[in-house]
Amino acid sequence: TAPVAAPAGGAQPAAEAPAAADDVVRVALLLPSTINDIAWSQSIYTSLKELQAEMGEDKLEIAYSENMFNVPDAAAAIREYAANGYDLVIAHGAQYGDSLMEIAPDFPEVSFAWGTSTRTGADQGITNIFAYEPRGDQAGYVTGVLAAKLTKAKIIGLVGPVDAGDAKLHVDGFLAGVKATDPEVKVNVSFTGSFGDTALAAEAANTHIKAGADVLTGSSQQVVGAIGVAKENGIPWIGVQADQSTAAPETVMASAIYDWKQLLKDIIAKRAAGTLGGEVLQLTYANGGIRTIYSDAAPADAVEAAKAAEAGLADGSITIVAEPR
Amino acid sequence: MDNLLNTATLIGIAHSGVRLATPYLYAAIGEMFGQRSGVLNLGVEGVMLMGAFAAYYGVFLGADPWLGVLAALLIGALMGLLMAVISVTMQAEQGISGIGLSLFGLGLSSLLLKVLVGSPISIQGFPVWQIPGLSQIPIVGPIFFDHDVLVYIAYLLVPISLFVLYRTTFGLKVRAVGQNPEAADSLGVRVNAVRYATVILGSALAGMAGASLSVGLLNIFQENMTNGLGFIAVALVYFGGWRPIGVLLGALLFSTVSAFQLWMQVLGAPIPPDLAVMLPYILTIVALAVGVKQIRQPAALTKPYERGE
Amino acid sequence: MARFLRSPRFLEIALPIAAVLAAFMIGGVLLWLLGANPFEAYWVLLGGAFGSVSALAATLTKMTPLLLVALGICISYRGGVINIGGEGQIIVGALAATAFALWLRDLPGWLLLTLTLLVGALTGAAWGAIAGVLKARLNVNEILSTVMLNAIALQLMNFLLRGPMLDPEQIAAGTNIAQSEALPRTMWLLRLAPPTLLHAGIILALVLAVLVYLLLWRTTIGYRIRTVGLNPSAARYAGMPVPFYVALSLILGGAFAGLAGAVEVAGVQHRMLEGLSGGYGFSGIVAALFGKLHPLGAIPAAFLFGGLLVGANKMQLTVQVPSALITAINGLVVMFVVASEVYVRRARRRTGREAAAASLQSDAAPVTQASTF
Amino acid sequence: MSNERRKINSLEMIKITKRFPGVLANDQVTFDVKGGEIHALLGENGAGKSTLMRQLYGLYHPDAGEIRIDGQAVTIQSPTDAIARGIGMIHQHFMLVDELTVAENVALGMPSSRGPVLDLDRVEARIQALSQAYGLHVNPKAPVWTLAVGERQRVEIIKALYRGAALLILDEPTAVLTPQEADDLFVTLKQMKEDGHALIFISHKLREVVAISDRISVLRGGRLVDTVPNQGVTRAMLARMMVGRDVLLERAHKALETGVVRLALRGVSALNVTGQAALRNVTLEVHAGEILGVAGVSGNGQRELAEVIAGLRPLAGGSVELDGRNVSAWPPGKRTDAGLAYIPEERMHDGIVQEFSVAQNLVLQDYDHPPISRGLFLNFNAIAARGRELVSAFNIRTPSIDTPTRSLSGGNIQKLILARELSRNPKVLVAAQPTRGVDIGATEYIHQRLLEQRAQGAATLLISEDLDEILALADRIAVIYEGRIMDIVPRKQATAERLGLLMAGVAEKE
Ligand SMILES: Nc1ncnc2c1ncn2[C@@H]1O[C@H](COP(=O)(O)OP(=O)(O)OP(=O)(O)O)[C@@H](O)[C@H]1O
Ligand SMILES: Nc1ncnc2c1ncn2[C@@H]1O[C@H](COP(=O)(O)OP(=O)(O)OP(=O)(O)O)[C@@H](O)[C@H]1O
Ligand SMILES: [Mg+2]
Ligand SMILES: [Mg+2]
Repeated sequence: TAPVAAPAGGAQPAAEAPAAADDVVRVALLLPSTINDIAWSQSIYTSLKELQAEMGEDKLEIAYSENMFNVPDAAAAIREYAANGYDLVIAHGAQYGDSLMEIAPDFPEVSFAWGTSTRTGADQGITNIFAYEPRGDQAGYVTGVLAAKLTKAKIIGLVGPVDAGDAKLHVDGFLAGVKATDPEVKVNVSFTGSFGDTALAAEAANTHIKAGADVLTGSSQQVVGAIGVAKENGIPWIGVQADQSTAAPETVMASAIYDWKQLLKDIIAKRAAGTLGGEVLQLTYANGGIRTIYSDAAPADAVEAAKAAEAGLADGSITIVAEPR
Repeated sequence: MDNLLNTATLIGIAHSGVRLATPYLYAAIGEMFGQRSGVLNLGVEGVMLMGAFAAYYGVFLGADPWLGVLAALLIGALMGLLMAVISVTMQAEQGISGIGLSLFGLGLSSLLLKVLVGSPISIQGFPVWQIPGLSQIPIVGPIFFDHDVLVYIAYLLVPISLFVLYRTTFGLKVRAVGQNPEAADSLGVRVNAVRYATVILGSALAGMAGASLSVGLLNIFQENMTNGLGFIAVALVYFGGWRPIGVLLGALLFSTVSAFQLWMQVLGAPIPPDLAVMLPYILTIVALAVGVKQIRQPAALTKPYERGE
Repeated sequence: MARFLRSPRFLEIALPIAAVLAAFMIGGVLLWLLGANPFEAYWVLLGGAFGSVSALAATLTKMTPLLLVALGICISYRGGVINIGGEGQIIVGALAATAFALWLRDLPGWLLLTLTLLVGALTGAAWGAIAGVLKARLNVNEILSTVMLNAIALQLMNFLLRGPMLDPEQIAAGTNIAQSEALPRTMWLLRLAPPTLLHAGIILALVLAVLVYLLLWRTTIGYRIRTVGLNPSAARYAGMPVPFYVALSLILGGAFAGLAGAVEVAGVQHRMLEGLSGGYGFSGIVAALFGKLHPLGAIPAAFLFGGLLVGANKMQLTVQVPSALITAINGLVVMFVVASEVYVRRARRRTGREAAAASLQSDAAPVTQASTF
Repeated sequence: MSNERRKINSLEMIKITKRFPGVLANDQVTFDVKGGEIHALLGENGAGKSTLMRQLYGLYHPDAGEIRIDGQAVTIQSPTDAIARGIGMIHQHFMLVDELTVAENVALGMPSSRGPVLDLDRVEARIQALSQAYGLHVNPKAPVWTLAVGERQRVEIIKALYRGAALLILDEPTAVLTPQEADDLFVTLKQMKEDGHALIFISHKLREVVAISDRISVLRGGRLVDTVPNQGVTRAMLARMMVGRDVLLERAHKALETGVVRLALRGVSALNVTGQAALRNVTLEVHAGEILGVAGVSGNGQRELAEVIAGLRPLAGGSVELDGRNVSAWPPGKRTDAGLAYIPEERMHDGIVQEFSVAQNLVLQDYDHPPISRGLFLNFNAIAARGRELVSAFNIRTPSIDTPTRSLSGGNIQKLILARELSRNPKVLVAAQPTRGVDIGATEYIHQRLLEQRAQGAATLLISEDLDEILALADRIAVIYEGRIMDIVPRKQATAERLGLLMAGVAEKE
């Protein structure tokens, strides 16, 4: 058979003509890592899948491009999706912002969204970009409270990737949460210098344990290594971003997960109502964008304290002040 | 910061160093055999990933970790066969075919993870096995005899490779083929067969290096989890002067400094973490530049062999 | 006809294509197993790389850093050193270029641009010089040092982008994404085909390819570099300072990689951010070797390889296959193409010998006119 | 492992034809050798000697023809096959792995008595036994890279004997040996012959051939010219058979007026690569119009001597003067510019870049001077012109000036180097082993050129381990031993015996 000039439709939604049926929402995702990174990229992909299950396959179409760590490649893909009739193109990384600002004006019918940011380009007259921002510090705060309650040795180990972006926000919140709960507790923080050094993350976890930590936490895809070590040493782990209990159910006490479903729903609703962009959305405990999933093994008092923190963050009675490190 | 120098910390650093060196040892000793026979395999990284996945997936499906290791060895050997066909038989430029192999292993292992497993799920790999008696020795015990079994095997590999290289007819052929393939050929040594053997053996060990991560140290598999480790292993072969002991020292130096910088961070040393992470890389270069005696590389390294007919 | 089919000239072009097809065939099986239609997928890849103006523009954009790095690799390899430090050299080049441009942001655009590119190249050169001097003076193997220097550059970037060079906007917004402030618009490289990202860097790269060719084959410096690369003891005998040229090979290799980093900053990203090096340090080696380590050969090689990368992204997007599959297929392409070269070499050796023998036997004209080497 | 030697009574090669693409290397060559015989094979460079022998050893396969051992037709697929049939070969270039010890080199590729595990003790014991039997003295534990050339030669022979060779092919075994070492080798060869071994001996040195062989075969252009018994043949006859014309074997050597001192070494000492003293307080003067020969057993500092003059090796003491100027601190290029030319001993390794074209190699010393380059840029027309000029002036046999130098024959590569160095009309010429491995036609040519150069007033330092060459060309002869100049003897007073004693380190007593 000769190669077909126009890709057939069906399972491949992306190539269809721009004029799609009205009641179908078509969403494209650009991800800096993979959909199974059990962290940043997986969290939004999972939410979108859940939303699709809720709305029905015929109402929500999904396409994604993963491992788009190279920005020009991502820019090309963003343009491509926009040109191919996607209603909403989500660039899931702050590095894509400049490209978005450049592309969005060329596709006034299409909505774009990006995170983590508060910039919608409204100041430049751009009206079709949503900016979103998960409050990683809130996730950090609640897990910090939980960790402070869990530790008996009063030492907690934190395995971070690099001290920047969402990871930094998480660390800041975590430290605040711990301090608010028990100022005596010490948090040892270490960074591996990359998002993918699984082996070094594992050794960092080992080091923390040797240095006395009896509760561990951390962020980014590399923490799977650290979780393995926690599991082997029977030390509780507290996850963020995605539900990390899939990696080791008996070890992961809780995961403060980013639940993008509501945010996605909101954007889709706004779009239906004629607002194509220009708004900043957040994932917070207040709007259900961040939730904590607790393991049954987690001690009740600790869970209670964490839940109290959740409530406090939700109603605004707790505000997080990041301290310089 | 002041407790950086107490005994417990030093033991901790040494213990971490010994353990972290494991994957480097497997991969670098394997690579050393290939290079000793004249084949530079830059594909170690990809082979490690495939080995790591194979072992992980075996255990994931419920197999014994040992079966996982076997799977890693087999997949590694298979990747080695591919490398050998391309670089020995087809005489392809070795640096570039290795980069190709790396990409292939990276892609395929990630793909398999995605298709067969989905998101990473931890498994029950080899537990830590404190060697009875030996682990009781003060200082030495906690440093050397408190690891999982794949760590011990990695260190056993050093005397074994010494023996194979210097005391067996195979080792003699390997050394000869890497230095002067023509001379070896003139004595009836099948140069390319020896190279096939070392590349396959080396890759099998690279596969095992992967297994030492996925079912030994980490108990999980993640896309690109080696993160450049394979390239460091190749560099360590150069550092070690193509000798087992040199490779051992290089791996220990590199991993101990890595462990040291982790401890510095954990104990809150006032150094930016990014700069701390640089330490092992810098020290490896410095050690080679000022401390280590330079040894010539195998004369036929990267040179395909073909009889002049 | 049969003779033509066995001629090196024909094989040189036909075999790499056959090798790519063979790699695609295996990739096709994987695609099929994943439930995609391989023919469709490859058709999309081809179209995505070369099928439209915007596709070509994307390919040319990708080709730019590949070609620049490849030019440096050509010089390094010709000088007998294996430079796998491209990644690190790109990073430091881009970092320095960014810092410089932000520092002197008020200079006139053209001047700032020129100086910025120069700074990028010089910093890359300095990074290459570390490996170069270590090799020339202390005999430290360059494979080891460049691998280590890549890791060091990466951490240097983490450090700078997280602290000293962090975008004030990021600090203000509290998001702390590790990227620098944007460069002044006045110094951005000219966009050649808006809205595509194609920028004037491609012209620079093409011009430099010709210059590198001239450098290597038409100047005494190039003659020295190649002599040192092929036979250091003959070079010493001919009075050439071998260590200097060994170091120079790495320095020039670093300069081109550093320039590639600066060009990416000035032409594409307009700021420094993580992931800027994009693996070009490695794929540039592949492009250089595809181009037979010849600066002019690197042009089509970088074009094709750039197209492969661009088309692969398009394929991921359209056919919705995991990116990992594309990585694997790229790996196969690289392996198969280098493996196929052996047949070209054999054919060349065969015809070379035939020609040599023929002219020896005729004995009529022992000396020919041709003078290019 | 069979320690017993097989017996070969006769080996015949019948109508062997071997074609390389475009080259008929052997054209229906018929050749035979018997047990207890030394059969010499002669021919110019490229005549096909090595090719013929490589087919016997299974490295190449004949396109046509037959090989018979004791009347039985055999095919020899590989060296393993050849070894199994009792054939051993000593190659033109040593086939030794420098990094391995003697015993390891000998054991390589042989089954071990302990299965996969090496048994070097046993190998060493057998080496000792062979050493004793054939006078092949060598330390089995020594790494090969520490050995002198003569010792390496012995290792090669031991390797073959260890494998039970009944027939031994020696491809130019004496090319790199000193007369003394060659004599030692001949003693061994004769002993092997007495033992019933069949020996094939390839050499360019007619004197040796006449001295030890029973029969002599001559190849020319791939064809067998003739096979003759050694009785009554003269060197001139052999030379004519090889070259197809008369060859001047002895050259008229007219005494010349010598001029000023052009090259002087004053109290020079230097270290070798291992850091040991290689030159000790060497003082020499070479005058314009003079050839000063340096004779000595290989490894007594000749290489270092040449290298300190060329500027490739630092001095540990003393000074080097060119034309009265102290150039001790000058880099090689500057010395070249000052009129020094150097023909290095390792021509393939140091003298040329194998991958470069003939034309490129011809400008290896001049590339940064006009007219070859102008400023930074090479002038291609000038390079081509220089190439064409020198190729024809020095009669370099090459298909074109663009041919990769690698594919030229050894003799032609030597001519290329000679052309490059002499074309600059050097004031001082250092020629190290200029005719090693070169056939007699080319040797004649090179000698003639060196004498021409002398006549034009060049000061030449001729380093050679070939006493015949030194006696034929030198005006004065310095003998070097363990880095010291034992004595400098005018040619008139020099005899092989006197030089031999000096070369052995025996100082003369008046
Ligand atoms: N592997 C090969 N491929 C192509 N041509 C070859 C090969 N080996 C030898 N030749 C050619 O065959 C011819 C005979 O070469 P051979 O080496 O047998 O000469 P030789 O008599 O041993 O010369 P020398 O005295 O220089 O050693 C030469 O023209 C040579 O170039
Ligand atoms: N196989 C070896 N193992 C260990 N050391 C060696 C080996 N070969 C050489 N060496 C060391 O290196 C030194 C230089 O050796 P060699 O003469 O081969 O150098 P080279 O660079 O080839 O010099 P040249 O150009 O003069 O031949 C030796 O004297 C010895 O000290
Ligand atoms: Mg020969
Ligand atoms: Mg040497």
